[in-house]
Amino acid sequence: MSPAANSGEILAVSNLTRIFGGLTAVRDVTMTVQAGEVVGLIGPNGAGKTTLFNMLGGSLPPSSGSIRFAGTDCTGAPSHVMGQRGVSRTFQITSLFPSLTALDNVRSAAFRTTRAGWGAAILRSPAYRREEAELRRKALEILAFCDLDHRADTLADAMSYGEQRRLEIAIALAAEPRLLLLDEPAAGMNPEEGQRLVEMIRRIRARGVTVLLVEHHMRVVASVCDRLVVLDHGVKIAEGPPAKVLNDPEVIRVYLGREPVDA
Amino acid sequence: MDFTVFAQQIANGLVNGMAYVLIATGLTLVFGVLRIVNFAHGEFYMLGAYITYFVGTLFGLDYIAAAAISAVVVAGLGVAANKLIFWPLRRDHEFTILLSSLGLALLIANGGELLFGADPKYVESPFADEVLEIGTVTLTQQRVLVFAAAVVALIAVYLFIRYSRFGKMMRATAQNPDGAALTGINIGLVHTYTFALACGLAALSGALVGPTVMIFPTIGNWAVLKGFIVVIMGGLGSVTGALFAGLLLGVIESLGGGYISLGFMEAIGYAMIIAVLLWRPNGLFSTARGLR
Amino acid sequence: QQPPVRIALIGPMSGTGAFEGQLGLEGAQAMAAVINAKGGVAGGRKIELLTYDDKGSPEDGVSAAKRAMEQDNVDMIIGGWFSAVALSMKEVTRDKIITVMTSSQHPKVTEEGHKYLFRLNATSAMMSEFYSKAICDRIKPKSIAFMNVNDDWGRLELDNYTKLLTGCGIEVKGHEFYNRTDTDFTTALTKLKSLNADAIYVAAINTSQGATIYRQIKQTGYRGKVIASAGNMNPKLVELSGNSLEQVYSASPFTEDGAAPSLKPWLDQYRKDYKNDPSFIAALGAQAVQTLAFGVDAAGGDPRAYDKIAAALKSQAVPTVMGELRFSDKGQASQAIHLVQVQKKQIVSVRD
Amino acid sequence: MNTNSHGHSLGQPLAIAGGIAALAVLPFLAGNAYLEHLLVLWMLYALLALSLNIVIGYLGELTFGHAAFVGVGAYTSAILSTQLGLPPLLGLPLAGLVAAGFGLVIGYAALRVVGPQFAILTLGFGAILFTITNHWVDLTRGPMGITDIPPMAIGPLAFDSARPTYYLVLALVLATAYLCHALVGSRTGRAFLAVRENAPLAASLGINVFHTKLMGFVAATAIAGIGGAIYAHYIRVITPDIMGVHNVAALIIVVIIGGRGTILGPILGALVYIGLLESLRVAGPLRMVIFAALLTGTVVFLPGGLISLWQRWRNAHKSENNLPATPTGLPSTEGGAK
Amino acid sequence: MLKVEGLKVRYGHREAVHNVSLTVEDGELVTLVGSNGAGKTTTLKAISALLRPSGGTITFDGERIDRLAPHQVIERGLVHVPEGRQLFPEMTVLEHLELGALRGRPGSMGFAERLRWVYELFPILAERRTQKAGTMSGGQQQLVAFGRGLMANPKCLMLDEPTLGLAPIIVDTLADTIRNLHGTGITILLVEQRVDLALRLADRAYVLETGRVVMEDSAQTLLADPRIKTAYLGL
Ligand SMILES: Nc1ncnc2c1ncn2[C@@H]1O[C@H](COP(=O)(O)OP(=O)(O)OP(=O)(O)O)[C@@H](O)[C@H]1O
Ligand SMILES: Nc1ncnc2c1ncn2[C@@H]1O[C@H](COP(=O)(O)OP(=O)(O)OP(=O)(O)O)[C@@H](O)[C@H]1O
Ligand SMILES: [Mg+2]
Ligand SMILES: [Mg+2]
Repeated sequence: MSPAANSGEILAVSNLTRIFGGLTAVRDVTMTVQAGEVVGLIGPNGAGKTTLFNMLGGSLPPSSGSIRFAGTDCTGAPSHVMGQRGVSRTFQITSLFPSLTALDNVRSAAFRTTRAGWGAAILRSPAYRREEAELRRKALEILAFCDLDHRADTLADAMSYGEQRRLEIAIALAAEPRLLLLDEPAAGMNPEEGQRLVEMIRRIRARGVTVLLVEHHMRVVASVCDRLVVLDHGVKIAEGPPAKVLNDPEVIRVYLGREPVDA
Repeated sequence: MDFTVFAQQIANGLVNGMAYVLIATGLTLVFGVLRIVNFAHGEFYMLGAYITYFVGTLFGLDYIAAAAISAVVVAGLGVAANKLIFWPLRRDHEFTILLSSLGLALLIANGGELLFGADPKYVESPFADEVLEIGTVTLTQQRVLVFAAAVVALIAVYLFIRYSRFGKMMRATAQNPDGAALTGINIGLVHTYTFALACGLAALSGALVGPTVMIFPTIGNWAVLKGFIVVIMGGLGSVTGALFAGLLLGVIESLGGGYISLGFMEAIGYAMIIAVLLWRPNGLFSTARGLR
Repeated sequence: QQPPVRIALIGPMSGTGAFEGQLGLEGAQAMAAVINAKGGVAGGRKIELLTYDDKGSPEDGVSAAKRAMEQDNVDMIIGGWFSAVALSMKEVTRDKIITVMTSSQHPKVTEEGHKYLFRLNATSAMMSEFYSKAICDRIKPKSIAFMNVNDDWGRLELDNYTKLLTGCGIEVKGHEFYNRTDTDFTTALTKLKSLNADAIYVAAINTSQGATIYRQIKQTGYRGKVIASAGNMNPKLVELSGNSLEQVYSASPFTEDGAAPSLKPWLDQYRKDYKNDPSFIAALGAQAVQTLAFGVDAAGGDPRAYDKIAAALKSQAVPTVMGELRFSDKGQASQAIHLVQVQKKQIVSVRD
Repeated sequence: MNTNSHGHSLGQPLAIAGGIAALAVLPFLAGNAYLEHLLVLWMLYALLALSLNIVIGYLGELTFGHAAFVGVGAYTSAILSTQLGLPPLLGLPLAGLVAAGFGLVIGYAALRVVGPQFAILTLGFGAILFTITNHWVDLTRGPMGITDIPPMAIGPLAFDSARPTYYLVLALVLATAYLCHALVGSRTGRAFLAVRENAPLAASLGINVFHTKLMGFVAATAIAGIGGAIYAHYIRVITPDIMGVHNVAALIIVVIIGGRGTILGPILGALVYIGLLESLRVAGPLRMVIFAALLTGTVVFLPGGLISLWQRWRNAHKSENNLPATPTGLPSTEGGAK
Repeated sequence: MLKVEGLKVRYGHREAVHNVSLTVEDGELVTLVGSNGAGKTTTLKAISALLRPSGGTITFDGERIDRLAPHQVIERGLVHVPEGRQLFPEMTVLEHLELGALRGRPGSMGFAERLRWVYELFPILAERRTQKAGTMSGGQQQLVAFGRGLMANPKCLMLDEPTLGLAPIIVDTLADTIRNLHGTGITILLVEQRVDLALRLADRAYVLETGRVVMEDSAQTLLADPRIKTAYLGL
């Protein structure tokens, strides 16, 4: 599928608010994402990025506001419903299936796109055999895509931090999402690995997947995002193409400090 | 309904409930801090009662002294059990640890049967048959003692966990053992003390409850189940929760047994737990896991 | 040396009934020792007792019986202390092997009259017929309430005594059933106390439950009479109950001051070997061994001549520690029952 | 545990065929009826443990209520055959169905919570079922239990002795093992494992955690019910004790000591459980003490269950391997206070 | 000050660190560079006694520490700020800082003073002192972990990816803090994936690949090394 084929608005968030006790973590955020876009979501620590992701992924109900995904209202829909509809995510705090191998992690993640269940497996139906073979091939391909093919038989638990981060992306990809939410995927990667991540996101996008990216590595953000949205204290303070947003004095003041974008 | 009977049943329930609380407190400590579902806890309760009995009959010590000695001895046994079994397994899966505690429970119960004999025994206490009339309510001194001693022990444990430095270390270890170790907490020591405290409390409850009933080597089974129910209903790791849950269970059982059906007394208790947990999945006094 | 006569003794050796099972085992062992010391049975064959644990559960009883018969190839079986175990065990052993059931009182055990099955204890009907007379004539409460264990036996007791005692004008004020696993009885006793009955009748098999109940009856402040169910008075119970059993009546086929010739050597042996005082349960164990030994002797010495043994037992009086025993055609023994009372912490028989 | 990443070598089918053949000739080697009876018990425990393993091993939840479902199955079939005269063969599927019905209702309520809370809820429901069985004397005969349960029969073939029963249960065990094998190799099974490993992540991938757990729980209870019914018709007597905590503990021991989350583990665990308890009879009064000591020792030295012995052996004999030695994947070389 | 010789660490049967030797002199800032899975974290965990080495020795201040328990290592002034934060989710920020000071060495600053200092460095910690750590954002948690480590008054600080999840502006603050700590004479062993930043801060660096030290040089030299540039900096 080419990006053009499914252009149009895939995600529309309006007046989204989330309050924790006395703290408003996300306040009145309105934004849209076009299909096939890569949008960066940046902002200082505690700005509300992860909270926004949690609401989009269905693991946290919003206090007010609404979420529309692919034309349907998804406000307050539970996590597995969002997953079924094609929103797939990685978590900021590493989250995988610890005592399964990398390969099984990815295969388990393909729940949404597989059909042959227990019954088919008992009967060993041809459809089941075909699907399993295909799944295995696809899982290995995704692992290779994430540079993890040599770790296919390693338990997720026994991987280093950086490897676990990549496995998370592999898991999210295996669900063949329409919208991929990446929460700091480059954390724990060195600049060179960051470059490879950029390549990877580009290829993901080329498959027709829309990406919403939270990231503090400016080089990654600047080189892959079509558009940036900046949050501060839960409020959207800027939005636009990276070149413009990253030179916005307010964004530099609250977020970038003096770190040069190309470092 | 007859008020005298009602008041008496409430009093019975409160005393029984307090015994549950005392058993549950040690259990909730071990669970809250060490994440160990310790099925052997009831066996430490049993040992507490038996050691009180033997110290009393063999050395002729009076009841109070015997109870104190038994608490200390059982605390030591708890430390040994931790050292041999629970500490080496601390990084293993919770089901593995659970099974090891099940094995230990079987070991102590059957070993106890062998050592102590299968015949029931009675822990003599000077308070056992002395009846107190409080208004229309009749209680033995021993039952009043169970209640009072439990209150004291609970307050002490609560203050210890809440305000002492060691309590803070226990809570930290409960929430993240690796993080605690890296903060400089001697988690081995925390394990040791927690077991000593929990088993000491178990023994104390055995020594206190002992004279109100008969003791035999399998009384631990009963104790640990009641303890678990109270722990879960109160909220894992919550001492306050255990207090309320235990008293509630005691009173509900007593009233259920008294006014609905004796045969279904336990089932009524269970029904209440089910209702509580469906209403508050983490128990009465809990927002999340961890020792409070 | 001739091969021993191998007898399986299946009883509750662990779990809640372990203490009672232990007593029965001791009684049987002491009797086997007495017999063996006199040269055994059938001119020189020793009695060998093999112990099996039924944990008080029918399933384990069945397994134990199977093992005894099929694996260990025993000659005869003593077993069935609890009615539930006895009832299911007899389905495995009936018509295959001589079996002496001991303490279970359930009428169904001997109802059908299997050809190799014998039961020693009096049925609840026989017991209650005797005991209710004593209650009506001697204890004479105006009203009574029942504290019974919730099983077939406890329910049967309630039915029997309600009928019999109402018959002699005693008012039945109510009853409570407690569970076999209960350890505390204050709730039930509080209810019973509030009925203000003249007497509370306690039907408890389990010694530790019994002792707790008797103590707690006093602890709740109840001042009326206490009546202990028939067949369930033993020295340990008296010891554990403190003063709360003082003057309490029960009925029992066994008394230490009985006149049977074989009683004395057995008592001596028992006191020598075990710390426990002999009790009714222990006497049943002894009686079971005596019955089997008598049968083997009477049948000419072959422990596998089941038909002969059965015929002998049903046709002759068997001398035992509790006097002469006669078996009905269905294998039910008739025992002489005595009224007993606890006086100064001793169980003494009350004779008019 | 990585149940579904067995190597696909030629050796495996051969080993399985060999194993089945060995199981098939076992009764002929037993020598006497009692040993055959033990074989039946082994298979019955294996069947029940396999069903419990679905919950403990694959869903990662601890249930203390499993024995209650065994009891429901046993009582269903026993009551149907003794009171309504239904042929036991019909009672068997009905027992599974009724147990599954109870499983559905209880699971629906209890699976809203997880971890120890779930365990206690199932304990509660189990205890209530026990109490009802114990007190509904008209239906269940209460504590006296149901006796004279007729043996199962298919036409002229009666399962009234150990040997035919052994083959019946063996067939069921093999079928259940195959069901479990198919499960872990399927999308459904992978969802089970995903839910066990990380429920929030599983949900984010579109897996309905609650439904998945409920499905596994109901399947497990159905098999437990069938196992219970066979037990009732074989032993021919049942009492409420079948639902008691002792049976709960026994089944949990069998699953974990064998190796949870594996197929061979529970079968092995059942063999060791039955075999050990039986052979320890020679120890007389020390029997249970030795058993408990062995149990505890095994857990301490083999935390992954007996099956991990095999895994260790395989790792030691495979050159440089990516899998860590312990099945939990935890380092065995951590330091700590002394 | 810190000397690691021939260190071997295994996970089960697999050795993850083979024969690593490194030294950190008194007052030095040394960085450990390597791609994912190279064994950096494993090395640090072995030093702080979270993992028990299967071979080699570790000495700190002339004393063997490879058989000690983690809390004993900390008592000697060697403090490890771990990867993945390792916080206590149900405890507040302030409680974390208190616990951090629990086993620390007594130093020039008292507890109150030290607390003020940490609050000054990261004002968000002061603002959120009563918030439970488990409810904080990723970056905020990272600061709690760092602050907790500082409260122990370390002689030698081991930092495992301290900038993980931090916004650029905070990364700056943190880099300044590390530089200042180094300036006050604290010895630092830094593991950092922002290799450029690490090399600019450090005096010396080791490069770790698949559990072995493959390069060792002054930080400036390595920063200019073309191999480093392509392999780690992506230039
Ligand atoms: N469960 C909660 N209870 C209370 N406060 C919370 C909770 N979750 C988040 N917060 C607060 O909400 C704010 C937003 O947090 P969020 O995790 O969304 O930040 P973020 O933008 O992802 O930051 P970072 O870049 O550090 O990950 C923070 O101040 C955090 O402390
Ligand atoms: N718990 C574990 N069990 C088994 N193997 C492990 C475990 N933790 C790490 N490993 C393995 O040890 C090796 C080194 O891991 P380590 O975490 O030290 O890498 P690292 O250099 O810190 O990588 P990263 O930059 O990704 O954090 C890796 O191959 C990893 O798979
Ligand atoms: Mg975040
Ligand atoms: Mg690392």
